[in-house]
Amino acid sequence: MRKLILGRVLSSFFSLAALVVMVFFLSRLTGDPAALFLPREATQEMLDNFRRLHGLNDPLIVQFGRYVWDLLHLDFGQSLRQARPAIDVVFEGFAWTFQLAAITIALVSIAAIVIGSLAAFRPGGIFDRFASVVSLIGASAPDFWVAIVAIVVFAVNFAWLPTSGTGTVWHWILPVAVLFIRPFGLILQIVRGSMIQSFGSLYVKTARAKGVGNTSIIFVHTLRNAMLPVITVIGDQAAAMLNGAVIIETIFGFPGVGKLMIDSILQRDFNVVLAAIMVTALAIFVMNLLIDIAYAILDPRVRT
Amino acid sequence: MTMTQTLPGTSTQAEVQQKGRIRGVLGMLWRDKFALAATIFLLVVIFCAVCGPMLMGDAALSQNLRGRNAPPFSIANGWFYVLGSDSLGRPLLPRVVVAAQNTMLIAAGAVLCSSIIGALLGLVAGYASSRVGNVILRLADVIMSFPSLLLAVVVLYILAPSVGNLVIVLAITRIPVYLRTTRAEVMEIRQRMFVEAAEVMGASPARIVFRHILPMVIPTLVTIATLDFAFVMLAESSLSFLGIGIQPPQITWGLMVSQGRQYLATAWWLAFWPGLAIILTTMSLNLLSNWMRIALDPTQRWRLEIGGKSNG
Amino acid sequence: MAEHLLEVRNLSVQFHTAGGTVKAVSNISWYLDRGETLAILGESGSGKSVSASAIMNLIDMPPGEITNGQILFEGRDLLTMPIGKRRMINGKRIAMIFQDPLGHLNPVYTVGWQLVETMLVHGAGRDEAERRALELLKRVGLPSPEASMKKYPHQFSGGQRQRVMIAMALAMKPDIVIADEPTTALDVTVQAEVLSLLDELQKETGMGLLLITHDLGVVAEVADRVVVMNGGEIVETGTPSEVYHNPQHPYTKKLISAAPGRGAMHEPQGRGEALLRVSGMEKAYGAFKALDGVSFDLQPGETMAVVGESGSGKSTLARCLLRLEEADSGQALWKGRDLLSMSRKELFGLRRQIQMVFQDPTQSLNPRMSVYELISEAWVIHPEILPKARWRERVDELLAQVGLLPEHARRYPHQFSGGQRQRIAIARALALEPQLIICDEAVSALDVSIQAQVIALLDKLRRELKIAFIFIAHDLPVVRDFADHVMVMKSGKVVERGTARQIFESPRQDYTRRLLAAGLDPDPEVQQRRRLEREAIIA
Amino acid sequence: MKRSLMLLGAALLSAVHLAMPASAQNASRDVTIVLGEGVDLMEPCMSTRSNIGRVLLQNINETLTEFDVVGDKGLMPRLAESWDQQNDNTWRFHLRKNVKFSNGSDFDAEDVKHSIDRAMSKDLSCETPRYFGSTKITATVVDPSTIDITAEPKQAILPLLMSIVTIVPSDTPVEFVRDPIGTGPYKMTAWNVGQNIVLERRGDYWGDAPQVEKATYVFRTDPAVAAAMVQTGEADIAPSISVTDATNAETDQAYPNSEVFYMRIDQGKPPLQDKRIREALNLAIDRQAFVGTLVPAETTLATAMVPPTTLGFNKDIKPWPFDPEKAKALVAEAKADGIAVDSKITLIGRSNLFPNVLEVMEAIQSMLTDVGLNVDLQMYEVAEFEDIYGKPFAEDRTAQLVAAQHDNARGDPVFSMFFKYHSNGPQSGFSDPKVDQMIEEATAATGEDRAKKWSELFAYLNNDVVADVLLFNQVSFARVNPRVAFKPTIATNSQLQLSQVGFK
Repeated sequence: MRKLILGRVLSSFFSLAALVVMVFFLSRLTGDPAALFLPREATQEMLDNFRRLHGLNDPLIVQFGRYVWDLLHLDFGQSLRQARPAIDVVFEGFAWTFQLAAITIALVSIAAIVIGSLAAFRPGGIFDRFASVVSLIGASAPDFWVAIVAIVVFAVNFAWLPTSGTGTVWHWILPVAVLFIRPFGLILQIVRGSMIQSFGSLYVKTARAKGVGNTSIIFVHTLRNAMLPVITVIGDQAAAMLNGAVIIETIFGFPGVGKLMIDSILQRDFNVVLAAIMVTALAIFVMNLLIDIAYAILDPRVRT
Repeated sequence: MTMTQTLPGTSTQAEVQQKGRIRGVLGMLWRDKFALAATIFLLVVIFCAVCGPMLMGDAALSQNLRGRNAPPFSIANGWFYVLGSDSLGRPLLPRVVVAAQNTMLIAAGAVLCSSIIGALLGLVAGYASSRVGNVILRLADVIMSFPSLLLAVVVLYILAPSVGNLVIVLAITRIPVYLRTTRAEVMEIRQRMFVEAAEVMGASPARIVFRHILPMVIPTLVTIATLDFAFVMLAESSLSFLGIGIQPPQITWGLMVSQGRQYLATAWWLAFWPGLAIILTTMSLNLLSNWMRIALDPTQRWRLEIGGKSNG
Repeated sequence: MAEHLLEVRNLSVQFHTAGGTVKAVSNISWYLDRGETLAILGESGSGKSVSASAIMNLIDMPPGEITNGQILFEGRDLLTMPIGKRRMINGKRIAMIFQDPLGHLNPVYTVGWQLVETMLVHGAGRDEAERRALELLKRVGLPSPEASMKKYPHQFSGGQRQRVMIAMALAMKPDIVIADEPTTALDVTVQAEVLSLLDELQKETGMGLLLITHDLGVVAEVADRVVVMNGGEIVETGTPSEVYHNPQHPYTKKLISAAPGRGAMHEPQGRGEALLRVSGMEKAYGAFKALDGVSFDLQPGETMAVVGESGSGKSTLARCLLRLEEADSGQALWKGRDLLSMSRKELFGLRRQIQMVFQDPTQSLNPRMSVYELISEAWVIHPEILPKARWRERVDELLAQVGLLPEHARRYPHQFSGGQRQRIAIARALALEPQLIICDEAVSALDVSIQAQVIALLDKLRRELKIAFIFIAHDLPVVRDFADHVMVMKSGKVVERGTARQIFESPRQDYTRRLLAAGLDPDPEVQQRRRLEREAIIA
Repeated sequence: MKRSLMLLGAALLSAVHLAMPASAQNASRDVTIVLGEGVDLMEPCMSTRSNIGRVLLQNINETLTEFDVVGDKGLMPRLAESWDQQNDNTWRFHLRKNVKFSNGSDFDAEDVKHSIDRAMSKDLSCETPRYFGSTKITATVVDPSTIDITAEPKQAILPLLMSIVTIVPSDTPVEFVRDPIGTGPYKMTAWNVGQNIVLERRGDYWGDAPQVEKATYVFRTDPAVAAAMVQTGEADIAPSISVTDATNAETDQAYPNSEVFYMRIDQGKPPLQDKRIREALNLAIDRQAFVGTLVPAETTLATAMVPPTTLGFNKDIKPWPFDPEKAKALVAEAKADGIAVDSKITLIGRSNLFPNVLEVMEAIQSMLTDVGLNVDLQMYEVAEFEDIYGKPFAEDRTAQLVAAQHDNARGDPVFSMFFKYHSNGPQSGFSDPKVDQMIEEATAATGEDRAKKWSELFAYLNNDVVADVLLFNQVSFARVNPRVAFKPTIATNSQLQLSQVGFK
């Protein structure tokens, strides 16, 4: 296990380094932040001044060297737009995204696993068909549709929930519910497929012969065996969520890292982009590691 | 002891196959009504994609600011207006039909590119030495962490805005999914005995990979691809605003949905019909891929040959 | 009529499949009493397991359907009993031991957990269940039971897993234990141990034992009465001795005559130029030495059997010869050239000359390729063998050669029985016109009568085509009828090597003798004697 | 880094606490204002940016003078009580006394000097210098309540320019600040980035105490959500909702937002150097058809680059009529003269410029195509768009029509005309020495003469040069909770003075 972790840390370090280099140079091909930060009518003097202040006049390689040097001192640079350390900006956004992702993925996993397992118990049955259709619609419906309709129905018409924003637990319900839908459909499909396969396994026969009840067969005997592919997909979905949920963040006024990333890219706030990518990549890396560990916990055969 | 393995019923199956492949396939399709409906819908979509712009191209562009946002289910202005009209008074039915072409081109293009490249890399990563496999996997990690919007902006600046480049951007961002799935499956399948049997016969690595391993991986890839279709159709519109994708008066479903967004409260039909088209297409593809998964597998095919009872 | 502990009356079960309704068993009746061992003998597809599945409520309905009959347990009909009640009988009153313990044990839970669960399900307290689980593991003879409780199924050997299964079946001290092919996958020596364990346990608890098997030897070893099934029907019943010595039904006769190990032995001809000369081959996996200085010669057209228990290195030998794995050291001269050091390109030519037939034809045939594709793939890879125009014809020829029909070419592997599949695998090997075929346990997964047919086929090919065979097996009787020379292996070393007659009639090594003694003979009287001998060796 | 981690932890914890949703502060004197664009800086010298200005300008930080864009009061005193011109270059400002900053320090001339120096400093990237162009500004403290401000070269509208410079205390560092200190009626008490900004009323403000005690600003990019928030009572004022959501006459009010929507004609490429083609462009567009359909009914047709409330606005200029026949004739005429009228013209728009910009652009494209021009539409995101909009123009471009918005609520055309029309103007699509001269003269002029000169320029540009296709004076919609008394005006686009918000 220690070897696994060590190997992962090492290889992820290289991925991260490659990512930083790529993003650093590629993003600087995409235009001049000075023109975006300053008003259209800015004088040449103002533009020059801005570039001088932010070191944009130096050759790219010098800028890169400086960036790496600062990075080695854990300095991620200043945000152009917010005039404060980029890493602070990113951490604030990431904290929200992380919570949103964690809550959503936890709920999705539970719901998809329970419903997917029950659907798989009688493939082709009414419950199965219903679950499949609902999940497919969920997986292919445009999410802003769902978001706006949800606001109109639950916040405006019924006034059960706040429309948007942050502050109380009630504010979390709609964003989580909307974010829930897409991965739910996907994971449900995987759970179902994997469970159908596991139900055909011989150990299910043994359990029946032992007199074990259906509930226990589904959730104790079969589920754990069926979890391996499911965990992979949950991991992929969680990774996607850690990158931020732009539409949800935009509509619900949720200050997450997704919108931050988009805004920073559009405004060419390179330091924030880089810091955000590093933080999310790191989070994804940690999560992948956790998934490998979960593999080992779930399946003793992986351990040896 | 599996009972089905040696049941004498197998001989009749062979006869079914002798009746000719196409008839057999059609017969299997006929028995699974869901798959049949899905196929019909997809054929309609393909027809729209091929012939739509020819048949209704002009109608889809005829603006009429005074007849804007006309509600659906009224044929007072002709049956083109049965789904209502958009904010420029253009009839929605022809627009949905015409948009099928660009939508399908982009979605199919992106999904095909990403799945083919991803599957190839995954095959290499799974079958080649572990060092090569690791390098490819790390590459996938990098792509996965690279924000697609940044990629799009980079492409926009380095290359010119075009539909082809849009497809490239969409394809690149989806490669890791296929790559990782393929690799995982290959790692498992390469252990199987029939792969060794082929090796013993002297089959080249290429033959083993493409003839023996790939066919086993394809059903899983197809399932992912169908779900990706929906994703790509929606993602495409979010990149269009950068200027790299389809530009009006060209139209896609995704673009129609995102344009209709601000009218959700006042004229729901603007976003509804193209959204419905996306949902139905995705569902049809998914149903068809489930059916194909069974139909392509000789050991499962009997399920379809006895009727749609257990399409599990 | 006296009440039996368990009685199956006029049971009929059918399955709905692609080709219509198939009768799995029709109108079968048998009974089992306390303290008695009943064997149901039959080959795959005979329906021998169906009644057991019906008893345990393991038949999936649909596609299965019980159309007729009763299953009386202590006089009450299980088939009309509510599901909940039946579940309380399963595992508590009637328990089952399955054939393949690796598949039938849940891989992700510890052995202890699975044992305890059985008892918890039936209302035992956790502490008591754990204590009893430990006792059971001790009783079935698992080494260090405390540690075993915390281990997972994959950490045990096949024989140990079967012991775990037995412990699990015995957990609730059931009245009846059903054992479905409990020893098929095991080495001969282990098989003997497991069977005697079952025997002992039966004596201790007085349970009724229902043994489902295809092996006459197993019947001879343990059964009190035997029921012979074929095609879903009972063809004969009686004591093992009656049935063996005086079979009434033609099927029984055929089955008995097919039992291996009683034909004439081969007398190898004089030795000439060796086709393959192996010397000092070694292969280690970490600290474990799979091959430890193996050397032998093989003549053209010769059949050499390699026998040994699992872990003896016999399969590793085959894999190294085929370069599926690289040997650590040693030489293997193929017509004078060392095949262990051949380049990729040279190896390609070698592939034509040395072929392999694998143990499990289900897995070694690509399920998505038709028989035609499977066989003709050889010529796709080696186009110089045959022009494409002649493929069709040649496939038909090969199919005929292995006893299949030309129309089989269109079908897919899963549409064949196990024996037929192995024939396809052989036809595929023949397509390359090899000079040596390595058979790795090529017949051990097959039914007795099929085994005999396949061996006869191989023998015919050897005679007609002068192909040499390396025949790897764990089952000695099979080897006896077929091999010119026999090589006995243990822990990667060659224990003994000689002609078939030398090995079978005058074995020089203890280990060889022990292997021979562990084999089960279909004749109950012979087997009775052999058991006494075996016990003497052990003592 | 360590601090960042603590921040992360704190943010994680903050979400855990439970409470009922804060419903509208009905009886209270608190308001919630929902803005469409987040605030990334709270820097007084950046308050000319509308997202910052709406929160900060005149609420936290005040200026010496204030221009009344809505009424006709012209330039009004704010922190300066009066001003007079000393000579051509120098103006003297007499400052208000007994004014305190929210940090308790007194306001005096040193603060003004520091504010000007800071805003113009090369160590900061303030927006302020852009309004002064190449003019050099020197502030000289006469006494604590008097300051002389000198412009080099002379600047006719120096007092007006002083309505742009926000006043900060003299100890404000010369770097971007995130906690603005000002003399205004409010002080910032909380800023949760991305979530909200809270302003609270000061007890020691020099002027009349406004009614609103506490204002909370929240940010919603989606205008439909902003509208819904006011509807449900979660917010009181949403200054920019979409026209499609403005369905409730009781709460929703239109107001001119000082943006002019126009298309710049690129005279550098054929066929747009030909005046007939430029006229045809103007005649081809049915401006009136847009009004009440794609753009709100309150929209007026633009006849100049600046809104009608600007100095020198020429009321005699009439919008171009819709006359496709004449447009076609002009195109044909040009064609007959050998002009390459078939050359491709790229119509360039900016995504998200306003909610339905794409549809508007599509409609325009279709109208231009109808008169026989070869027009392609291409939308860009903001960075790429700005690249194309500003000079230098790409040499290999096709002829371009760039659809853009321009906002000038400062009351004087000088903030627009040079940039859009002077040969050296960074967004000018043509070069005309007469226009250059007219701009220079008007810039230097004062009083009535100034207004007249601007008027003449507008007429010349529209009638003789046909410099661009002017389209609309845009309007926005605000949704206001009925309990609040607030009337949005043309100023609302750049500032939102809480003192103008009352309760019913």
